[in-house]
Amino acid sequence: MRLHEYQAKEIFADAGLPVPDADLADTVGDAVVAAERIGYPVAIKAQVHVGGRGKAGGIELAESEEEAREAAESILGMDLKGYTVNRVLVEAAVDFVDELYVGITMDRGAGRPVAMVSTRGGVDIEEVAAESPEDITREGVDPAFGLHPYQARRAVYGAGVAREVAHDVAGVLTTLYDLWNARDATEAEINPLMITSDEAVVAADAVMNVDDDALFRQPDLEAMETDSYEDDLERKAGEYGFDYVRLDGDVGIIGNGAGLVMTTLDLVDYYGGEPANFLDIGGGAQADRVANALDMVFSDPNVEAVVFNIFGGITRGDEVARGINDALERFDEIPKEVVVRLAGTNAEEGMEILNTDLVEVEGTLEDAVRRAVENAEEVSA
Amino acid sequence: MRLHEYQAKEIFADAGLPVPDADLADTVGDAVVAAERIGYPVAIKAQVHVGGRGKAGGIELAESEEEAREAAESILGMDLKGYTVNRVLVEAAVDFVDELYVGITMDRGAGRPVAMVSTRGGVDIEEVAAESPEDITREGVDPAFGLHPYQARRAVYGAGVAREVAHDVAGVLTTLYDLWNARDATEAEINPLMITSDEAVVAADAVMNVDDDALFRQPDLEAMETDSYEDDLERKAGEYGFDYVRLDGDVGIIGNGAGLVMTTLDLVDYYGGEPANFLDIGGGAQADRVANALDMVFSDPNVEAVVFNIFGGITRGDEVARGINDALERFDEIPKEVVVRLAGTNAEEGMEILNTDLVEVEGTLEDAVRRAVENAEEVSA
Amino acid sequence: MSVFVDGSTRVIVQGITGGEGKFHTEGMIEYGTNVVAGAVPGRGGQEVAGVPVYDTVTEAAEAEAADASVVFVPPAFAADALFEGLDSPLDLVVAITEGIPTQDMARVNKRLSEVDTRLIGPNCPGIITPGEAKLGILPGNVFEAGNVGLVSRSGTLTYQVVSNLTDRGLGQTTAIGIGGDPIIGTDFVDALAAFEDDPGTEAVVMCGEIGGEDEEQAAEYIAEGMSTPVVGFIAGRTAPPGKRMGHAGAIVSGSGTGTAESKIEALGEAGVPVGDTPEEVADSVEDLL
Amino acid sequence: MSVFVDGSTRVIVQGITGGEGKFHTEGMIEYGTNVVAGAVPGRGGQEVAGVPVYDTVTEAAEAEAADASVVFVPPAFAADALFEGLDSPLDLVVAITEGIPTQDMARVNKRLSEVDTRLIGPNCPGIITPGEAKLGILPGNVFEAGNVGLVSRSGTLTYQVVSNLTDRGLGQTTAIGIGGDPIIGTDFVDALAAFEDDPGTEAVVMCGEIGGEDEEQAAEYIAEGMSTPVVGFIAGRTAPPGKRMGHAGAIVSGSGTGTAESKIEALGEAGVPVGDTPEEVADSVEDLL
Repeated sequence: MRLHEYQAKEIFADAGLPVPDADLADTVGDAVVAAERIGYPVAIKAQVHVGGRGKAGGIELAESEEEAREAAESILGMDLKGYTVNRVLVEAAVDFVDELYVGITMDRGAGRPVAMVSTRGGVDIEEVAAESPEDITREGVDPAFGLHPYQARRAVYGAGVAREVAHDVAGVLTTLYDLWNARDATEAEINPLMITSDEAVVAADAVMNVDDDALFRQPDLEAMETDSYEDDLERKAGEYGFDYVRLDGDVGIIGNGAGLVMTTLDLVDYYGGEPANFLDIGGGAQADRVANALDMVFSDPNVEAVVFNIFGGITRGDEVARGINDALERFDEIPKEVVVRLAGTNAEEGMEILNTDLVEVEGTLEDAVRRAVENAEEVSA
Repeated sequence: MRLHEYQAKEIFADAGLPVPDADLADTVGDAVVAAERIGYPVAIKAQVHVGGRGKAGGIELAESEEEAREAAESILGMDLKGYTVNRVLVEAAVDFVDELYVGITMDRGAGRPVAMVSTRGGVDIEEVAAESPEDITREGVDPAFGLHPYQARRAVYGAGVAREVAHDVAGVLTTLYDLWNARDATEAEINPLMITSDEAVVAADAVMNVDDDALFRQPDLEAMETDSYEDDLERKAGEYGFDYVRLDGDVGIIGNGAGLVMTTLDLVDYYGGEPANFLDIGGGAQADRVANALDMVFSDPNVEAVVFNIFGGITRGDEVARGINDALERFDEIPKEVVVRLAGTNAEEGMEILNTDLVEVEGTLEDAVRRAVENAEEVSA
Repeated sequence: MSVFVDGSTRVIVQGITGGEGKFHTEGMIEYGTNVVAGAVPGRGGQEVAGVPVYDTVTEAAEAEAADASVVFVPPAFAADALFEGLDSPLDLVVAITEGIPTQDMARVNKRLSEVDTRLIGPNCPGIITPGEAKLGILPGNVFEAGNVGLVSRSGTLTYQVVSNLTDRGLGQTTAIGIGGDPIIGTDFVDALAAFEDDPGTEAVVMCGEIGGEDEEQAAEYIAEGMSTPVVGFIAGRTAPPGKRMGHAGAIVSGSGTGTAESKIEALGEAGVPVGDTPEEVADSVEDLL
Repeated sequence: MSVFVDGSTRVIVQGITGGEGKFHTEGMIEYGTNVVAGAVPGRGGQEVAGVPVYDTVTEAAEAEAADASVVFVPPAFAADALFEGLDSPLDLVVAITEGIPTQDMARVNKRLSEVDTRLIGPNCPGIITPGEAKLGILPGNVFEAGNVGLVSRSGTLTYQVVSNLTDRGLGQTTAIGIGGDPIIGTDFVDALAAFEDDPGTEAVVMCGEIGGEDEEQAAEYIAEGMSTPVVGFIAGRTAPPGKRMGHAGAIVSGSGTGTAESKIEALGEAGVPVGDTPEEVADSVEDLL
């Protein structure tokens, strides 16, 4: 789960991290009121989950009421890489002399957290990591102990942070780790962490992504509003409880198990088709889950053909077959041709049960994918 | 630092541990008011740092207002093993079917905390530990992780706690560890942890001792009133910042460094004398510390002779000598004969500086102790 | 021959009284697995699927001389169950549970570095030595005893690839689902090393997927002179960057690491044939044997 | 010969800018110790007692090729300083600081089990190899080079016993104050083993005191066949149970463990002569050599 900047900043501020004075606004009027209260200059920042908001026009600086109004008018309601901006954060602009990067994430290779500091803040840190990794100092964290203060200092001094602000920056890093740890974050970043001319540190931006698997013990975060779904279909998948990713192709794909569904996508591509989505219905296959999955792919206007590939371990082929029959019988006319392949537990029973008036049946994964790719080509032709 | 039962119970209750309804009272009237509010039966318990309070008459049960008054009258103001009882805890008496022991302490040999559970609660646990150690289950705790829930369960089931209450008792142990850890305790114990007929658990007593070296980060505990000094001399030593222990003999002992002072005590005993105290003035030896130390031993009416033994490392013999001179020159008559032995840094200069009208000087530890023992014998003779 | 488990492995089921635990315990017993005990706090003295239940893993392990456990404990309590398994006299803990918070697994990972017990998973289908024992939820009927070792980050993809092998009579020594999470116990290198040491394993199939660098490390291990031949498969060639493909571990980061291309290339450089389809994997294995 | 430190030991002082740190750094340098750097956050680039200061121990250790540190950091920050020392390329960390919370030391102790670096202390006077180097606050003029090893839980008692030795011309290889706290790094057994391995050490004096079971463990180690002869001394024979005698570690528990009697008896059974007075200790050493 990805928090908005304003949400992350609230959490950061509660933990004692220095954030600029700011108000959230969802109308131009409120934005101007906020700017007047805070005093100019202010930054007006679109609250959507898009990287490079600044370059895309989602952040503007305002020196006066008029500029604040103009900025809010231009940003509120704008479309930013597919997201509609419904809210802006109006924030005191920081007069900085230096920009740092500090962040905590999970080092997957080492299987432990890592704390990072760089004096190259304010730019895309992944680019820095790729081009000059030596510009980022890293401290692996023993999660049983947490980030030791000496590690924070070593990272900060090692990165070449000015000695005058090093103590405060190390303190920010320690607090950020504690927050990351306490809130089950996957990432917690401040980029840039601004250094002002009077040697204060200010978190000018704030990123916090939270482990979905840990939301059960972060009820206040779970309750936060987010718009991390890119479109209505992904939102719908979230409601259905599916792992779903929308792609650009026309072959709808339903399967069980992430690896097998990915493989099905790859085979669609291998046989010359274009996958329209990744949809993992998971273990088990009650009729309503099957129906929901079909509803998902049929709802995608790009989909021209569907392949339904189940390898039963826990999932039983006969149950899936009944679910498919039930779901498709509800249609007067089945929207798109569905090719079904069942294997594993009770697959043979399933094949017999399947109503071949409603679906096409194939015996192997390869054949099923090829058939679906052909179906899609026929429709497009 | 040793907390009173009522203080420990407040802390336990704040952490969610189940403690009986109780009020603190320092007059008989208040005790009766408390008993009436709580309802009978109540236990009326002396709040002094004495083991075996019950046997010594410091705890009484009251079934009525009259009994409560009588109990409060008998306990308030009583002398309990040298302590005057100024306060009682009036507490709802728990109707129990079973008594357990749960505790956390530092396992010095292993250098890590240990959690302990026993079904032999309500008795002196050190006796149980000495006589049938197998009756106490122990879980060594990795302090980086803390007490894992499974360890609490393993200790509880391993001790043979009834399955019906095992979950709750394990929860108490986990909370107790967290408290022990968060409050820098050296010991945290509940003995007995009572099990009621309806399978509730109640902390009928509460012990919490806190690491003196950690009080700097436990300001609320440091601010708590205690009477852990056995007498006025020990309280005085605390104010002076000395490590001081009062003993029964008549040879007053002042020295620097715990091991050397202990050795001086041992030598007094070895040469047939009886040490009156342990007093470590620590490193350095400003004149006022020397004066305070002499004041300490002179204030002990049992003291008949004094040995002042300094081996200078950081401490300089000349400074100590000046301190001794200054301190003793204030007296018209020096209360007890003081034998001084200086060794180590600047010892020779010190020996020269010492005013031999005021003190006796010896060259070795053994001679100094022998002389002091003789002095004490002469006075007693 | 086999790796990690065989017919003599004495198995505890942690969480045996839950729906999944009970169901799969029955499945494991039916397959012939030597399930000797269950462990569920507060349920000591009961019996499930004919197996005695103990309150703690330590008690179960000692009473029944067990040497492995399978964990079906729900995610919120799973890390504690893993710590418990790792602190008991067991050689192997297999964690089936899906959805354990990653930070919990980082702590478990730290503990793993201190003990000798092996962890497989979490979020994995388990491990099976066909005809001898299965620890987990794998459908036993897909597998057949033979001389091919298999290690995979995925569940159903494993079944798919195994069925392509079995259909041609290419049986398996042991198949290991190592799990799709970002932090897991046994990784590809561990499994490859074990298969290399197993005289019964004459070829190994390794099914990787996007995300992380485990496959690249495995390629390095193979290139350094692994004696047993390996055939590879990588799922997720068509996955777009930044999107999590089901598994928490299956994500191509925005900066381009963890891609299928990188993994396929690394394996290729190590001399590992990488199949474009599960059928091609079976083809390659057949060629090798 | 010597153990742990000698004239070539390159020493960092953690907390060199504090009053104690500066004072004793000067003392160490005056004694001839090879102090190469100080480490104090925010003080990098400064110089103290002619020695360059770095912001971190790692930086200091790398820049000056140091192999040991002495810690004078105040108690509230000392545990972090110890973690830092243990996480730097050093062989030895000597913690002089008194009053470190015991729970902090339990965490440090856990970390110690994971690293190869040796810790001496805390709450100790340090270690000295007479004529070569001293790391800590010991008064150098009391010591003299020779063939007796000394290990002690106490500070000034060490000086007393050493002076009894030196007065008779019994010099020392190395003297180690291991510290009086309940949880310490190097213990008696560690020190005895090191002295046993040192060809220059022909006898060892071990000064114990009440509290804990370190002396009993040392007696066990000696009884198992330590080749170098040992003479013992135990302070606190007259200490009453339940009273803390200065050192946090020096307390006879109410249940009777940690008594001087138990320690003297254990050493006696191991064939170790235990002196009633420091003079007797020197007598025994003289007899042995």
